[in-house]
Amino acid sequence: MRYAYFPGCSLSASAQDYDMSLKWVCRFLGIELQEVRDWVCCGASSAHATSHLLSVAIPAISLSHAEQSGFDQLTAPCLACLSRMKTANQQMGADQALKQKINDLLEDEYQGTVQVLHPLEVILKDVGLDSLGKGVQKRLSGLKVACYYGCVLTRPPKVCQFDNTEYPMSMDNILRSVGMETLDWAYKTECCGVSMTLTRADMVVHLAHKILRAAKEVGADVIAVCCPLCHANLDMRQNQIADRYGERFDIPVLYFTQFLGIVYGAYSRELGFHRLMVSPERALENYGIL
Amino acid sequence: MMKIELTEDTQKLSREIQSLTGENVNLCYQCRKCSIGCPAVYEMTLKPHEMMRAIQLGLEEEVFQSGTVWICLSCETCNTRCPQDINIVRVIDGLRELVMSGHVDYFNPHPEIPSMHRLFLKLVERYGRIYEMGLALILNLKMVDPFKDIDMAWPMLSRGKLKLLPHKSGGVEELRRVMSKIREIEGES
Amino acid sequence: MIKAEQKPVDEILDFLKPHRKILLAGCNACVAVCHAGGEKEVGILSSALKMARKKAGQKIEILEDCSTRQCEPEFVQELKEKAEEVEAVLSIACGVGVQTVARMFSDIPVYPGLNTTFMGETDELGVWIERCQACGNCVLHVTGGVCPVARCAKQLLNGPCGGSQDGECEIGNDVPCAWQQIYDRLKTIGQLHRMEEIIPVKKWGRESRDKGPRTISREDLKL
Amino acid sequence: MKSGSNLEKILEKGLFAVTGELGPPKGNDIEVVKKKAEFLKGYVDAINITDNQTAIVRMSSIAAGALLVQMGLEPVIQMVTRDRNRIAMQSDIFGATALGVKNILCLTGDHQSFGNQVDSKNVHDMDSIQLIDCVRIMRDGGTILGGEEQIEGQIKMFIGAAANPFGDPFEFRVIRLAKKINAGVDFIQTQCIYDMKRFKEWMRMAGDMGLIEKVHILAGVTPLKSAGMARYMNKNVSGITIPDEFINRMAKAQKPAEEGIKICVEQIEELKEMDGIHGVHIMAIEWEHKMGQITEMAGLLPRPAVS
Amino acid sequence: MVESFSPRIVAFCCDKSGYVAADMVGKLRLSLPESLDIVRVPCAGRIDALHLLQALEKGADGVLIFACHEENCQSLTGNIRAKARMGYLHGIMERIGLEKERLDLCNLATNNGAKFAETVLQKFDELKKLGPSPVE
Amino acid sequence: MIEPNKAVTVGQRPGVADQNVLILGSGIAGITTALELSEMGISSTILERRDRLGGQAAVFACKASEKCNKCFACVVDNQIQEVSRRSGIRILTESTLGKISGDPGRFKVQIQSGGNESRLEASVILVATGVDFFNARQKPEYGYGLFQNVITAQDLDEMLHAKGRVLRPSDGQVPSRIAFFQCVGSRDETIGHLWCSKVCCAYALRFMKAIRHQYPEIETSFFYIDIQPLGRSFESLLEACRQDERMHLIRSLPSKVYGHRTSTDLRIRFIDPVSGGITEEGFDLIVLSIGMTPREDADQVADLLHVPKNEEGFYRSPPPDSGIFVSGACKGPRDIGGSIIDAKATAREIAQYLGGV
Repeated sequence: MRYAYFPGCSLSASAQDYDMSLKWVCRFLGIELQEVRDWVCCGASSAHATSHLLSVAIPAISLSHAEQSGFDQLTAPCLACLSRMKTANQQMGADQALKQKINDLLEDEYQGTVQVLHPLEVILKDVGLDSLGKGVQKRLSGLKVACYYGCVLTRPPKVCQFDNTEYPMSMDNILRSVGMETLDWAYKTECCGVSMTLTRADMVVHLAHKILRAAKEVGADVIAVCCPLCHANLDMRQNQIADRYGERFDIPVLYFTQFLGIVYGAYSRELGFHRLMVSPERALENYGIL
Repeated sequence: MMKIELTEDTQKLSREIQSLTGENVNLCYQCRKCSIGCPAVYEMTLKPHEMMRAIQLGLEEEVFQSGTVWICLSCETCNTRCPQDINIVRVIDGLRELVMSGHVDYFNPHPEIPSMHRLFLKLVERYGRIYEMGLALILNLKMVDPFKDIDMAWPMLSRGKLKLLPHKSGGVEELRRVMSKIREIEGES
Repeated sequence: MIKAEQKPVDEILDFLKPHRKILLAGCNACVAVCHAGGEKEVGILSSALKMARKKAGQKIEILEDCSTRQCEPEFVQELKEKAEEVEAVLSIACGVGVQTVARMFSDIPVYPGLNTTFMGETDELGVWIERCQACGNCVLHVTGGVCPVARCAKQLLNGPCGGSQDGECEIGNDVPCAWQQIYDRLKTIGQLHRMEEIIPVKKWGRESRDKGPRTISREDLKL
Repeated sequence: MKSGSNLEKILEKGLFAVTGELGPPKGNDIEVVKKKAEFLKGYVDAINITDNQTAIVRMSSIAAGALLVQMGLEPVIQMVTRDRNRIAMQSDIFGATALGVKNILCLTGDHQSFGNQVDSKNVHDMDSIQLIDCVRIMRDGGTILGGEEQIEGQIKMFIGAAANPFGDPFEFRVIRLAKKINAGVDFIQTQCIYDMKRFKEWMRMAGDMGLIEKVHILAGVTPLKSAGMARYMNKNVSGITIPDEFINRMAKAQKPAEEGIKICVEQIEELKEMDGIHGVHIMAIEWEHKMGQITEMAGLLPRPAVS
Repeated sequence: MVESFSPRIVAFCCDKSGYVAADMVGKLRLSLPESLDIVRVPCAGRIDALHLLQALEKGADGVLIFACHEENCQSLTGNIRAKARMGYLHGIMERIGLEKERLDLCNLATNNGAKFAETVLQKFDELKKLGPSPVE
Repeated sequence: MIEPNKAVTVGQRPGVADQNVLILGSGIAGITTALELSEMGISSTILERRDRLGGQAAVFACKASEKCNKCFACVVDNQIQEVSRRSGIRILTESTLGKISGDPGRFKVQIQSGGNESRLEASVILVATGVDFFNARQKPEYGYGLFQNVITAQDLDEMLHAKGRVLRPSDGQVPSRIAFFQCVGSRDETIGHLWCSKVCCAYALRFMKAIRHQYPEIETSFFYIDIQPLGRSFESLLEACRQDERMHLIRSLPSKVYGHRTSTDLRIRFIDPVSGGITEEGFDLIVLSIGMTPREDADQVADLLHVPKNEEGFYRSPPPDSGIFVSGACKGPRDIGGSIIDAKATAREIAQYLGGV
């Protein structure tokens, strides 16, 4: 299957490890990704705080580019991008006047035919849980993973239309189907506060701390994420958390695509492991990966 | 006890919000699920359900001076759980729009947040994409706290996580035109 | 009517100790009305006594009967046959009945199963209150039909003492002040002036308790 | 002169009388009586000796009264109808007058359930009104109750009784006063007054019935010691109501005892001005040593000497 | 022998609650002791103090009254009367040295089958510990 | 002619005795109507798709504490017993309605019982099909179906009915802290249930009283938006609950249950009624007071019998000359007591219709 690929600002900069591992996994699974022509930033989270019209118009630009290139499906691995694009689609679909207004602004009219999906959705839809286990090369059994989904993968359900809103299982199911052990825990969808990362780092540290602690409490060795922003907060702020709360976690935070990459036999370098702040070395030392 | 009279005047704000966002805050019956689920509520002077009530009562000053609208993380938790299906985040966005467009002018205890949004959009307009390093640096300079999160910068650079130079999108021209048209439309209204 | 209540069973057991066969005699008059000495109470007491004695390993045989009125020798006579079979009689009539039985069956012990308490009325089912002390010289016409002798804690005859407060007697416990009741009643019937009269000292000795048993003798009724 | 007592003389002369109160010991310790009497000496015209008050067994009021006579003081013996029948009471009146007692206060007495002999049987052969009548017959008729035979000697007694304007039913309280007057009472001591409004109302009713000309009324006062005591009395002592105003004053006062005396003195000042009030009976319960201060502050000193 | 002692229990059951609940015990497949005798009465208020006492006198190790919950008596206050009668008898039992536990009351409703069984079994165990009635 | 000395039941008119009323549903409304009709000498046939009578309330447990709390669960039992022994009431369990023909007053009805098909005639058809309970899985924040110790009030009722005990499903232990969440699936725009289900407040409070009585050591909390009074004894029930210091009535709906499958420490946050701040507490049993909804197959019955519905999807009464009547909670949420009252009124209406009054 062929997908328009919207990497967003993060994957093209700070989250190249996600970009690398995602592309590797998609290639492995036979999912074709083609970067959206001349895509622009989704505007999150400043556009919607400034002007509603702007918040729909900006993602519509990239969506129209995808449509023009003949795509009817687009995947956005960053939850902020995903959410803004799904929202734009949903709002234009529900409000013809708004759609008209937007189209008046765009160079190429957007018909609204591009379905926006997260890579998790893509994998479930295109590959399916039953087939995922086939290409497994390495077993990561015994490693306890807490899957952290972030706030807007499933919320609001009207817009996202994916997975259980409050207790999603898609990532757990995917990782389980490749032989991994994922944990039952309560903070799967608690917000990490990323929109405050530049202005109120204290809040982000506070929220990330709660999430990490919840993961530790259920005995997680590692955390799996599906968003570069969540990753940034959970992975990079562990030192700040230690400074502020005196609690050091050292829990490696990996993209779910990095786990898939490992089990499918990719080298850690190909998956961008060297870019992780908290080294997964100790957690993965028994698996002969690094 | 405070005495509240509902008049045309007190309903101004809720009507304004409704026309701006399509959301009717008068539907709120104070079940409090929004506030209890909110991850940022601990930082809010006015909790979300209190804000809904304040809007219903037209307490404009309380609503804006609380700064709650800027503390909101837009995580959609309240929206998802509101039994009255009020899009609270959208209401908050509407309130933010009123501030950003200069429609209302109250003391804001968190001025750095709207500043960040303005700066963010400025960078988006210039490059079409976000240039994280630049955004963080400029913002820190603006807030007179140049070394905030500096502890994170070196490890990020060393792992290739921060790009030192901006990277322009091919779509930036279209984006600029869209943004300037929107400014025109919204400036008119 | 006369009100009574059962003596504690252990007390009864104590004085029945020497006996192995007794007659338990109830009375179908006043004490049956106040559920202390009627047929049903005979059954219950009998059952309880038998169990207690069985438990103590000293069985007792109990004949049961219940007179129409134990204060009338004529009715007590009906118990005679059973009384002759037993070592003692346990009477659960009022004190009068016990004495009548004792007088009629002069050669066997007769024991009381009840404490005779007062003459009173039924306030509600299961609640009885004292109303008359048989002082022998009724003043109810002066006191609006409320007796200060039976109902005032100090048996005052000339109005309430200083302790009457909000209708309650100074002794508390929700006891109503009889004189407040008298006052209210006299006010209602327009005879408050009755309270201004000084009731002179009462002839207690001549009229009531201190002269041995009072006797009423009606020549017109005697045979 | 009915009795020739000091109290009678003062009242007959139209002077403002002051009486005090003395509770006899719970035993036979004469020193207690003497000590308490010393506190009162010079500040009062006569001293009430209580008769087994609140049904607690104490030295007989007649015996204690006799001790006071020996000290040159004037007792008013209290006699309650609770504990004795008419034989005993008349006999005791013979004895009391023989020992020099000239004043008697005829009372019903608190119920025995308040005291330390709760299982005793109360007598109430007579009630207080009947006792007043009885003493009057002994004094004025010269016979005992219902008797023809003359008493050997003369019973000189100034007869007193109590009145409680604060008991219920309120409307009957004045009628009861009238009954006591009709029975032959010479002076009346009232229950402690705190509720001045109700007391004035009672006095007005008594005035309307023409009673205040027929009897000497001594107003009863008791200094409060603390807000706690005030609240306790208000709640638990039947026939006493203390207005919130006094309780609040006591509660706020830096020195509650001083405030209590101040309130008491204010009341005496007010009572002195009232028509029909011929004196005060100050019941300083277990506070006899304050009598000097109270009477001094109320301008009741020095006590007049009458002959 | 105490070990083989199987207490005899007489249960007076109100037709409006206890009796139906006893019936439900079977449906729930719970078991009851064999030595249980059920006396069906139209209302707990119809059980005379004399009947209760005589059940004990005639050999019951324990007597249970199953009555409707308070305020749910079809005859208004039959259950309260039963409770008061039990209280009266407890007074007598205390005086004659008979354990109060041998006479007990349980309020229940038609659908309290589990509670019926539990109450009987609890009483059964309690009586077992208490031993045979001393008046047998 | 009515013979002298022959017992005549109220409302009986010549010919009425030959009439048959077909009652759809053997819940409290259906069986009460059947009993009332039988009192008036009118026979009826009860059609029940399950294998037992009594509908939803048949598995409810008694909620008495130190005294009866007027839950009426035992009344249902009594009515079931009564309806089974009363003559003139035919009961068809495990049966469903087939085709209907004929006219009002003379309906011809096909009945499927097991594999068999039969026909009967009915003068009147009474719809007393009751309600469904809201599917609590639709409020995923509360974790019903995910967390074993999150159950519905109906689950609790069945547990209490069958076992006589309140136990945590995860480990069968007696819980120490129970929370009741009100308005789960009622007054909820997001699922289109705008109505108040009315019964849940009294239902939950009775539960709490019963539990607190049976297990004095258990702490219970009741989370609500506002309290809906229902029934005559409600005020005294509420007052008694307020007096109980281990029964906390908290005006705040929890937002989410934090826990995992077998958690016995389900964390919830709520607004502390005293401080106004947000506090977090753990519970080991959470009971969801789920609302009442129109039955899943409500449309089928409505189409078959031309029964109108209100905007919420509950039935409205058809015109009186249609020969179709509606009773009980299928007309909108009501409790056992309310259904009984409604059923009695409906029985009168049916008798009037049949008597031609």
